[in-house]
This record gives sequence, C-alpha cells and structure tokens, in this order.
Amino acid sequence: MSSESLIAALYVFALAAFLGYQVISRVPPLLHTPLMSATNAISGISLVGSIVIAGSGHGTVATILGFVAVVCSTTNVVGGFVITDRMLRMFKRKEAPKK
Amino acid sequence: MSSESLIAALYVFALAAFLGYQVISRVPPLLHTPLMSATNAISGISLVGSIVIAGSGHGTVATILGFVAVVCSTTNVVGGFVITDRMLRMFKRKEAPKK
Amino acid sequence: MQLRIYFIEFSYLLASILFVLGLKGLSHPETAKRGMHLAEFGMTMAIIGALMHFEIVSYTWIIVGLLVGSTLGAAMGVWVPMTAMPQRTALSHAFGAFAAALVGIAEYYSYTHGFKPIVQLGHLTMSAMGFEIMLGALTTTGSLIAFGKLQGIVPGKPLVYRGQNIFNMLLLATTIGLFIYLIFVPTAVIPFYLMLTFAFVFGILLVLPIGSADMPVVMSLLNSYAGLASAATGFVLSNNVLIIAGTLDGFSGFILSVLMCRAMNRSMTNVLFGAFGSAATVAGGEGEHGEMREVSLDDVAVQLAYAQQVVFVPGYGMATAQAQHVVRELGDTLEKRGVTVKYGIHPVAGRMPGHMNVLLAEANVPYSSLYELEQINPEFPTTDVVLVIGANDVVNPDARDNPNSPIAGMPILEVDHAKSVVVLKRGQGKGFSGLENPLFFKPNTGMLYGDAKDTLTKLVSAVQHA
Amino acid sequence: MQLRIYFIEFSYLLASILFVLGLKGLSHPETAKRGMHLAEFGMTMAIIGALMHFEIVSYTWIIVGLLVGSTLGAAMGVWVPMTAMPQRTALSHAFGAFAAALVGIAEYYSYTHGFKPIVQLGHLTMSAMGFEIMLGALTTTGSLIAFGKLQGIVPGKPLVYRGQNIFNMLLLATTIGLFIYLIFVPTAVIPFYLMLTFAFVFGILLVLPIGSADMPVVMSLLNSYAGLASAATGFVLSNNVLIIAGTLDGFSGFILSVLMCRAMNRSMTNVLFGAFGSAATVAGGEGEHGEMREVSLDDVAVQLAYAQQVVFVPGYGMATAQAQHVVRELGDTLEKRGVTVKYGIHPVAGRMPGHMNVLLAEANVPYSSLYELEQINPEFPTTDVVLVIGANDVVNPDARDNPNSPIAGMPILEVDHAKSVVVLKRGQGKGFSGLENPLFFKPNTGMLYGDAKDTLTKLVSAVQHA
Ligand SMILES: NC(=O)c1ccc[n+]([C@@H]2O[C@H](COP(=O)([O-])OP(=O)(O)OC[C@H]3O[C@@H](n4cnc5c(N)ncnc54)[C@H](OP(=O)(O)O)[C@@H]3O)[C@@H](O)[C@H]2O)c1
Ligand SMILES: NC(=O)c1ccc[n+]([C@@H]2O[C@H](COP(=O)([O-])OP(=O)(O)OC[C@H]3O[C@@H](n4cnc5c(N)ncnc54)[C@H](OP(=O)(O)O)[C@@H]3O)[C@@H](O)[C@H]2O)c1
Repeated sequence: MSSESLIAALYVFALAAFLGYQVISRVPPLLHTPLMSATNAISGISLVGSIVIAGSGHGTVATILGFVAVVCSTTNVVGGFVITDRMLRMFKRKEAPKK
Repeated sequence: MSSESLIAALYVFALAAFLGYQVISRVPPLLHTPLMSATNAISGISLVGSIVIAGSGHGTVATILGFVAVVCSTTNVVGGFVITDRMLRMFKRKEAPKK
Repeated sequence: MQLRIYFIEFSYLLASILFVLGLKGLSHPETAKRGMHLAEFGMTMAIIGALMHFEIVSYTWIIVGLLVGSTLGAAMGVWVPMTAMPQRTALSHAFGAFAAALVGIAEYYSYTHGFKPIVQLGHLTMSAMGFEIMLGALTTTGSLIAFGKLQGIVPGKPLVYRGQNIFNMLLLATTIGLFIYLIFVPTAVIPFYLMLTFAFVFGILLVLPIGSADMPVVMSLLNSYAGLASAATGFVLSNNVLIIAGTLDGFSGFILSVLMCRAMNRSMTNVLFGAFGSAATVAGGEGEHGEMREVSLDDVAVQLAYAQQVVFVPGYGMATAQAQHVVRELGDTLEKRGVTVKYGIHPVAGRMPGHMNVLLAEANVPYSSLYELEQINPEFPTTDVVLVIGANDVVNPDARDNPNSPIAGMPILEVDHAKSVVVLKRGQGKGFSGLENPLFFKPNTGMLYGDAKDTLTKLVSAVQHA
Repeated sequence: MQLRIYFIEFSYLLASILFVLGLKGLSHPETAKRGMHLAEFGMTMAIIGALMHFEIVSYTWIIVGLLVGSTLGAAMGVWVPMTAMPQRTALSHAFGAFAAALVGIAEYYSYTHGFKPIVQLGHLTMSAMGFEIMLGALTTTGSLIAFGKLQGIVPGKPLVYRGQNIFNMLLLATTIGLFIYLIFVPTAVIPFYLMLTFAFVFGILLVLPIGSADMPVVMSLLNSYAGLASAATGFVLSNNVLIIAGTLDGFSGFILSVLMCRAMNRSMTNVLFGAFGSAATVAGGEGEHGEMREVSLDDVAVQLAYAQQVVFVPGYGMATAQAQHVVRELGDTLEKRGVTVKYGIHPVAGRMPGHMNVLLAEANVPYSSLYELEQINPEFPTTDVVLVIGANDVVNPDARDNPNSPIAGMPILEVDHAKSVVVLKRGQGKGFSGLENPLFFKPNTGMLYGDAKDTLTKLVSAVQHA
C-alpha cells in the first residue's frame, strides 16, 4: 500500500466515521434492533474482498479460504437483509386513534 | 489527474457532501448569520492553493496571480473568523429570568 | 479495460452512497423500508462490481459460495424467531468477522506463496492486515461464545478462575507483540500464524468470563470490532466501499453499546474492561423491607376494566414468557371498553436495544402507542393502573432514590407515581441486576404471581366478563 | 522527505476534521465559540501544511500576501457594523471565488508556459480546472454586483431590457461550449481566455437584473458556487482539504437558500432560475380595503405599561432604522414594570438568515428571550400587546387566509390573534414582497407612524412616566 493510498484511505475513514456517528445517532430506539441486523447485512460487504480471492486462483488454499469467506459473508448479507425487511414490515402505524 | 486520484477525490466529495448536509441542517436559525460568516472564513481554504502558487516561482505572471489570491483568501479567513467571533460573543444566555 | 475499472469503481462509490442513504432511512419507521431497499440495491451493485475484477480467473467457487450462502442466509432470515434475535446477531457477527479474517489470511498467503509480489507486502499493508486478522479472529470466537451463552449451549454464568485477568492480559500482550514484530518483518510466517491462533484463543477467553446477561453490551462491542475488521480489509485492498461500510458498521455497534451503558448507567470504561469482570457479581442489595401485597386476578381485572388510562410496562419477562401477543390482546380488550392503553418502553428493557419494540411490533401493536421514557414518565401521575409485565430493574425506584444503589442514576420508568401498580412476575426472582426492588413493597403496588403469558390470558377473559 | 509529505498530509487531514467539528459546534450557541476556535486552529494547521510544500522556492510574496490579507481582514472584521453584514458577506464571496479563479488561471498558465509538463494537463484535470474557473469567475463578478446593490452603489432596482434572458442564455451556452472544447483540446489558449472573460461578464449579467430585495437568496447561491469552486480547485490539485472545506461551504450556502425559499415559500426552481427574473416585479395586491386606525404615542405607552405580556416582532424596518438598542431599552423598561416581554423572530424577517437574531444579540438581548415561529404563535392569543417594529410581510395574514396571494402558504407570525397590535412604520410603504397587508386594517390594529428609532425612544420615556 503506497503512502498516497494510505492517506486517501484515512480521509475516507475519517469522513465515514463522522457520517456514521451523525447518521446512527439519529436512529430512534424504536428501530435499534432493525438497525443491528441492517448493519450486520451491510458488514457483509467483506463479500467484495472474498469474491476476488475465491476467484483469483491463488492456489487451492487461498481458493478454499475465499470460498468459505464468500459463504460466510453472503449468509450475512442475505440473512441480514431478509430479517431486517421482516422486522420492518412488522412496524405499523396506528390505523385510527381508538381512544 | 490520474483516474485513481479522481475516484479517491469523488469519494471524499460524496462523503463531505453528506456530512455537510447533516451538520449544516442542524444549525438553528439563531446562528444562521454566524454560520454564513464562518463558512466564508473556511472557504478561505483556497489559501492553501494560493500559497503554493505564489511561492513556486512559475514566472512573474503566476507569482502575481498567486500573490493576489493569497491576499484575497487571507482577507476572507481573517475577516471571517474575526467577525464570527465578534458575533458569537454577542449571543448571551439570559442572566436570570426577570419576569 | 480502463472503462471496466471505471465501472467497478463507480459501482463501489454508488454502493457506499446507497449504504449511507439506507442507514439515514432508519431514522424514521416510515422511511426505513425504502432505506433498506436502497441498501440492498447498493449491495447488489457492490457485488456486481466485485465480479468484474480482472484478477478473477474462475467463477465456479464464487457462484457455489454465493448459492450456499444465500440459501443459508435466506433460511436463517425466514426461520429465526424474533425472540432469538440476540443469538442470530451474535452468530452473524461471527460470520462477518470470520470472513474478514479469512480474506486477510488468504491475502497474506498469496503474498508469501508468490501469487503476489512479496515486495509489495510493505509495513503499511502488514499493519492493516494485522489489524484485520486480529480483530477478525478474536471477534469470530468471541461472538461464537456469545452465541453459545445466549443459546444456552455454553454455561451462561461467568466462568472465572484465579489469575484469569493476568493470563488474558499476557496473552493479549504476546499477540500484540507478535503483531508489532510482523510489521517490521512481514515475511515471518510462523509468528503470523501464532498471532492468528492467539487471537482466536483470546476471543474465547475474553467472553467466557462474562455473564450471559451482559452479552448485549459485549455483542455491540464485538459488532463494532467486526465492522473495524472490514474497514481494515478496506485499507489492505485500498477499497473504499469496504472502509465506508466497515466504519458505519463499527460506529453503529459502538454507539449502541454507549447508549446501553448510559441507560444502565455503567461507565464506558466499565464496559470496555468490565468485559473482564461481570455485572452479575455486583448483585447485593439490602434485603427485604416491608412485605409484598399479593392481589387476586379478578380484582386486577376489575381495576383494569374500569380504569381511565392504563400503561403497560413490558420487560425481559415478557420476552421469556413470549407474552407479547397476549399483551396486545389485553390491550385491545381494554380499548374496546374505552380504556386508554399506552405502552411505556424503557430503552434497555429486555436484553437487546429495541427488544420490546420489535416484540410488540411483531404482535401488531402500532408503534404510535409505544412511548419512550421521557414521553411516558409525566403521564404516570394521571394513570390509574400500571401493569408491569416481567419488568424489574427498569422500574426500580432505588435507581432514583437510593444513591448507594449499584444502579443509582439509571433513568427509570417512574411507575410508582401511578395511582396503582400491578406487577406480573413468577415469584421472588430478581432482575438482571440482581437487586431487591422497593417498588414491590410500596402500598400502591400489588403482586400478581405466575408466568406472564398464563396470567395475561386469564386476565383477558376476566376483563371480558368484568 | 517522505516524512515531510506525511506531515503535510496529516496537517490537511487534521484541518478537515477540525472544520467539520467547528461547524458541528454551531449547532448550539453554547458550543459555537469552541467550535470556531477548533476551525481556526484547523485553518492554521492547513496553512502550515501549505507552507511546507516542496514546490515553494521563495516566501517573499507569500508573506507579504499573508500580511496584507490579515490587515485587510482584521480591519474588515473589526470595523464592519452588524447592519452591514449582508454587504460584507457578498464581498467576501467575491474574494473567495476570485482566489479560486486565480489559482485555476495560474495553474493553467504554469502548464501552458512550460512550468509544468503540458502532457499532464489531461482531460480530467482540464474539466476540473474549467469548473473551477467558470464558477470562480462568475461568482466573483456576480457577488461584486450583489455587494454594489446592497451597498447602494449599483441601482438596487432590477435592470431589465428586452431579450435579456435570450442573450444571457446564449452567453452561458457559448461559455459552456468553449469549456467542452477545452476539455478535448486543453492546450487551446485563446478559447481558454475567452471562456474566462465570458464567465466574468455572465456573472454581472446574471445578478444585474435582480432586485436588491432578492439579493439574500442570490447571495446564498453564490456562496455555494464559491464553495464548489474551491472544491473544484481541490480536484485540480487533488487536495482533499480543499474538496472537503469547499463542499461544506457549498452545502451551507445551498441549504440556507433552500431554507429561505421555504420560509418565503418560493419554489427552489423559482430561485435557481428566478435569478433570471425578479421577485419585486410580482408585486400587485388588491388595493385598500377598510381604513387604518392611527393611534397616539401616549395611548400605546399606557397600553404597554399596564400589559401582562408584550411581544416584540422586529422586521427589516428595525434593521434600517438601527433601532435594536432602543428596542432592548423599551424591553428592559417594561420588564422593570413587571411586564413579560418576548421577541417573536420570523426565520426570514430582515434581509438575511438570522438577521434579527444578530441585531438583537448585538443589543444584548439574551437569546433565551428570542422565540421562533412555532414557539411564539401559540402565545399570541394570550398576549395583550404585540409591537410590530418595521415588520410587514412576515405578519401578513393574507399568506394564511388568501390562497390567491403571491405569498400564500408562507408561514407567518399570527400577531392578529393577539388582543391588540401596534405597528411601527414610517408610512404607507410596502414590504419586501410589495403587497398590501390586511393586518393594518384590522380593528385591533393601531398604526404608529414614524421612524422606528424615534418612535421607540419617545415610547421609552413615555412608558417611564406612565
Ligand atoms: N435491553 C438491553 O439492551 C440490555 C442490555 C444489557 C442489559 N440489560 C439489562 O436488562 C435489564 C432489563 O430490565 P427488565 O426490567 O426489562 O428485566 P429484568 O430487570 O431482567 O427483570 C425481568 C423480570 O421478569 C420476571 N420474569 C422472568 N420470566 C418471567 C415470566 N416468564 N413471566 C413473568 N415474569 C417473568 C423476573 O422475575 P421472576 O423471575 O420472579 O419472574 C424478573 O423480575 C436491565 O437491568 C438492563 O440494564 C438490557
Ligand atoms: N431574512 C431573509 O433571509 C430574507 C431573504 C430574502 C427575502 N426576505 C424577505 O424580506 C421580507 C422580510 O419581511 P419583514 O417583515 O422583516 O420586512 P418587510 O416585509 O420588508 O417590511 C419592512 C417594513 O418596515 C418598514 N420600515 C422600513 N424602514 C423603516 C424605519 N426606518 N422605521 C420604521 N419602519 C420602517 C416598511 O414600511 P415603511 O416603508 O412604511 O416604513 C416596511 O413595511 C420577507 O418578505 C422575506 O421574504 C428575507
């Protein structure tokens, strides 16, 4: 990794950190559980790295590692999103005030 | 500009845009005027570019242009911050409810 | 060629933006669904981008992996019951972290086995890789233990032995030592795999000594570790979408744990290193004072039936009893009788953030009738009956009144201000904090013993005939 | 060497972070000061970083420039009165944009005169540079005209001639055409300087036809243009701190203009292209209905002196009359007599965002007694006297009642709900929107003519003797 790319990465990291703080801190407690599963799904992004490794044929070992990585992260991605959707579909607005 | 650096720049831009939106939209109307002068001051950042040009001796023309740029942006930086401070010092909390 | 690079990078950039938008959507239940669809689309873009990479020579294993993963994921997603959310979350942290770790290992392997020019394995790359692998490894095993404890496979109560802390500290020190050594001598293969193993072991030892009750906080921390691991992967592959997504993930975990601590008022340090101790051992509390007044089911039914306003305060007990549906039933029955029914939700009621909200949402309680701490507390004085359904700590007046109480200062639902309080619990059981709860001894408090679900079912019919 | 690069980059990164923190600080008056100090420190770091660059061979002109600039800036900062804020802002937009433009030109010059390898002047660099220069140039002249109009050097009323829009459009088209040509042939010097000139001219023509009343919105847009220009500079020099600061600046300008439009309820498009027309020409309004009731100063004094609660509603008139200090005096006198005094501040009262807040703050009115639209409107029914001090549009009931009014739907301060309203204005003058204001004809409204400052001074003494 060159120093330039390190620096660029640091900028992205710093900005993402701020953004993360700003965005997440605005999520109401009501949605904290969906938030957890949503971020799980998003953290499945390591799939991107896994795919490249599983495919780049750097010997059997690397391929196997990559393959397992792909399985794990795909599970996260799919599982995470499915569950989040399932949860969110459960949150309903009051039909009409009953009192 | 290489395509890599363009892409890196785009990421920084996108994140900064989000961040800008999040942060600025949280500034209360009470402080909108200070906000304006504060961002003026910060926009004086083009000073960074100006300095390098004014100093890198790329011929008289470039130097003059750089010099003028330095003057302009420094004026913004100093003026902006001085005024913002002045304004903010004026904003006072109620000493003790008088009613 | 050039074009393809642009396309890949563009898809990554788009993905990053969509992830941020997705999480922004979660700031309101109305926009949440759309937000998630954006995030899903973003992930698709990212995957497409990844599939375009030049390095890829064969797609077989990728496709197989994707298929297997999707099946597993979909199965999980569809079958896991809402009450098992904590376990599932723990498990998926393990998966995520493991994936990150594997990517790191594979990268290292490709460098050390001549698939990538070893010279490129510089100090910077190695440091990033080290972080990735250490965080990944310890999070993997740590989360697995957490999963085990929550699932009841691993004994929930803290496993403690003498000199534990010292040993853990030493292990951590050695691991970090190896890491630092590797930064200077990236090609040292044995130290690398030693570091890896130690990290895995450390994860186990880190979580074993913690009581299952403390898991939620630990999990959120593991969550942020997992996120940071992916971010580190991003540094290794200098891939921005990984950095961004990882950081977002890391932060959400971190913020949630902070919120939990605040609501339980434990200091952040206490949690960060509290992981070396266990809250359950705090316990104590100053024995009985006064006696509990038991009330009969019918009395309660009548009270409820003729009340103006009733507030339900659910807690962990509702979750264990799976009583959310009956709660909703009771609510409806009362509302049919013209009683105003509100739900008071404490931020850390239950065992994970938003636990109660999800359960009640599952039981079709509209979120507009769920009230947060600040909203509901002023209402208690004008409330006729508060029904405390398997909640304990979150309604413990000691937190407010007794400065010496371990939970002193923790914001609570001030149900004791209500005209009368009825507590549903099975017996003398203590709450998560293991403390005595003076609320139960107050004159205006009545105890209604029994499993929440049964009691409530009986109450429903009783109210109908009241 | 390597180290120096790291230091430079680090200082830039730190600066970026500090800028963000600084703006975050502005989310509350308590934290605002600290925030600004962070931003100032950040700027210092950035400057130090810039001074470390290798390209720099001589510091003479840099230092001279810094000195001159600081003197000018300090002078401006200390001497400019709060009432002249709009002008100053316009001027500094001009400076900022001009600096950005100059940097771009100098860069281009160094490429085309062999100080930098011409081959490196690729399409990407050229596009970024083009944006930088076009935005910079048009913002410079545009802001200068805006300054002139606000200062009264340039005639405030819109300068319109036939075929103006077509001409402007054509000019813009040509400029962009040249820009596109340059992207493909970066070395074409003549087109470059043509584009530059056209951009300068376009800036003038863009703002000239706009009435000075509309300046605030235009200024905020120019603000965001200036910001984007700096961001573009960042792309050219691939310097992240420039990109970040520029983007933040651009966004604040954009958001402020959006807020202004919303509060004036003009559509964003109306503003973005309204720049080609002028609000002042909207005018119209349906003549007199009923008559205005003039009230005597002493009556008002008595009313105020014996009121329970009085609300001051300041507007542009207070600014022009420089009456903020007298207002505060009157407020104090009343409070001494036990009258509750509140200030109702409309988001777009005056001529720039937060205009009234700053003026009143200058007059030492604590911000805790300034109330926003939502807070104060419910209070009017229980208010005895509302003193409208040079405000007009922001209290125009037509916005609420008359759907055909040009300002229909603009949120207003509903002073007409108060028990009695006293309007301080000089005569029959209309407000910014040039509309008739039915409020003045309501039975419970009394008009007190004369310059706000004089009237208020008289009122103070009258109240003291009441
Ligand atoms: N939400 C989070 O994120 C989170 C994270 C970490 C820690 N915590 C902690 O968890 C606690 C949550 O407080 P809480 O009031 O919700 O729960 P709690 O304090 O743990 O009390 C649960 C109560 O439910 C009763 N119960 C258990 N099973 C029951 C059943 N089947 N039917 C009826 N009652 C039953 C228990 O009494 P019996 O045994 O007598 O029935 C117990 O008193 C807080 O101390 C909080 O700090 C929460
Ligand atoms: N704040 C912003 O950011 C912003 C930006 C763009 C546009 N605007 C527009 O500006 C307007 C602001 O409304 P506003 O009610 O504050 O002001 P206004 O509607 O412009 O009315 C100002 C009133 O003050 C009176 N006046 C002028 N000089 C005076 C003096 N020396 N003593 C006493 N009275 C004096 C004028 O009447 P006489 O001439 O009879 O004295 C006039 O009726 C809104 O329409 C808003 O949309 C605001």
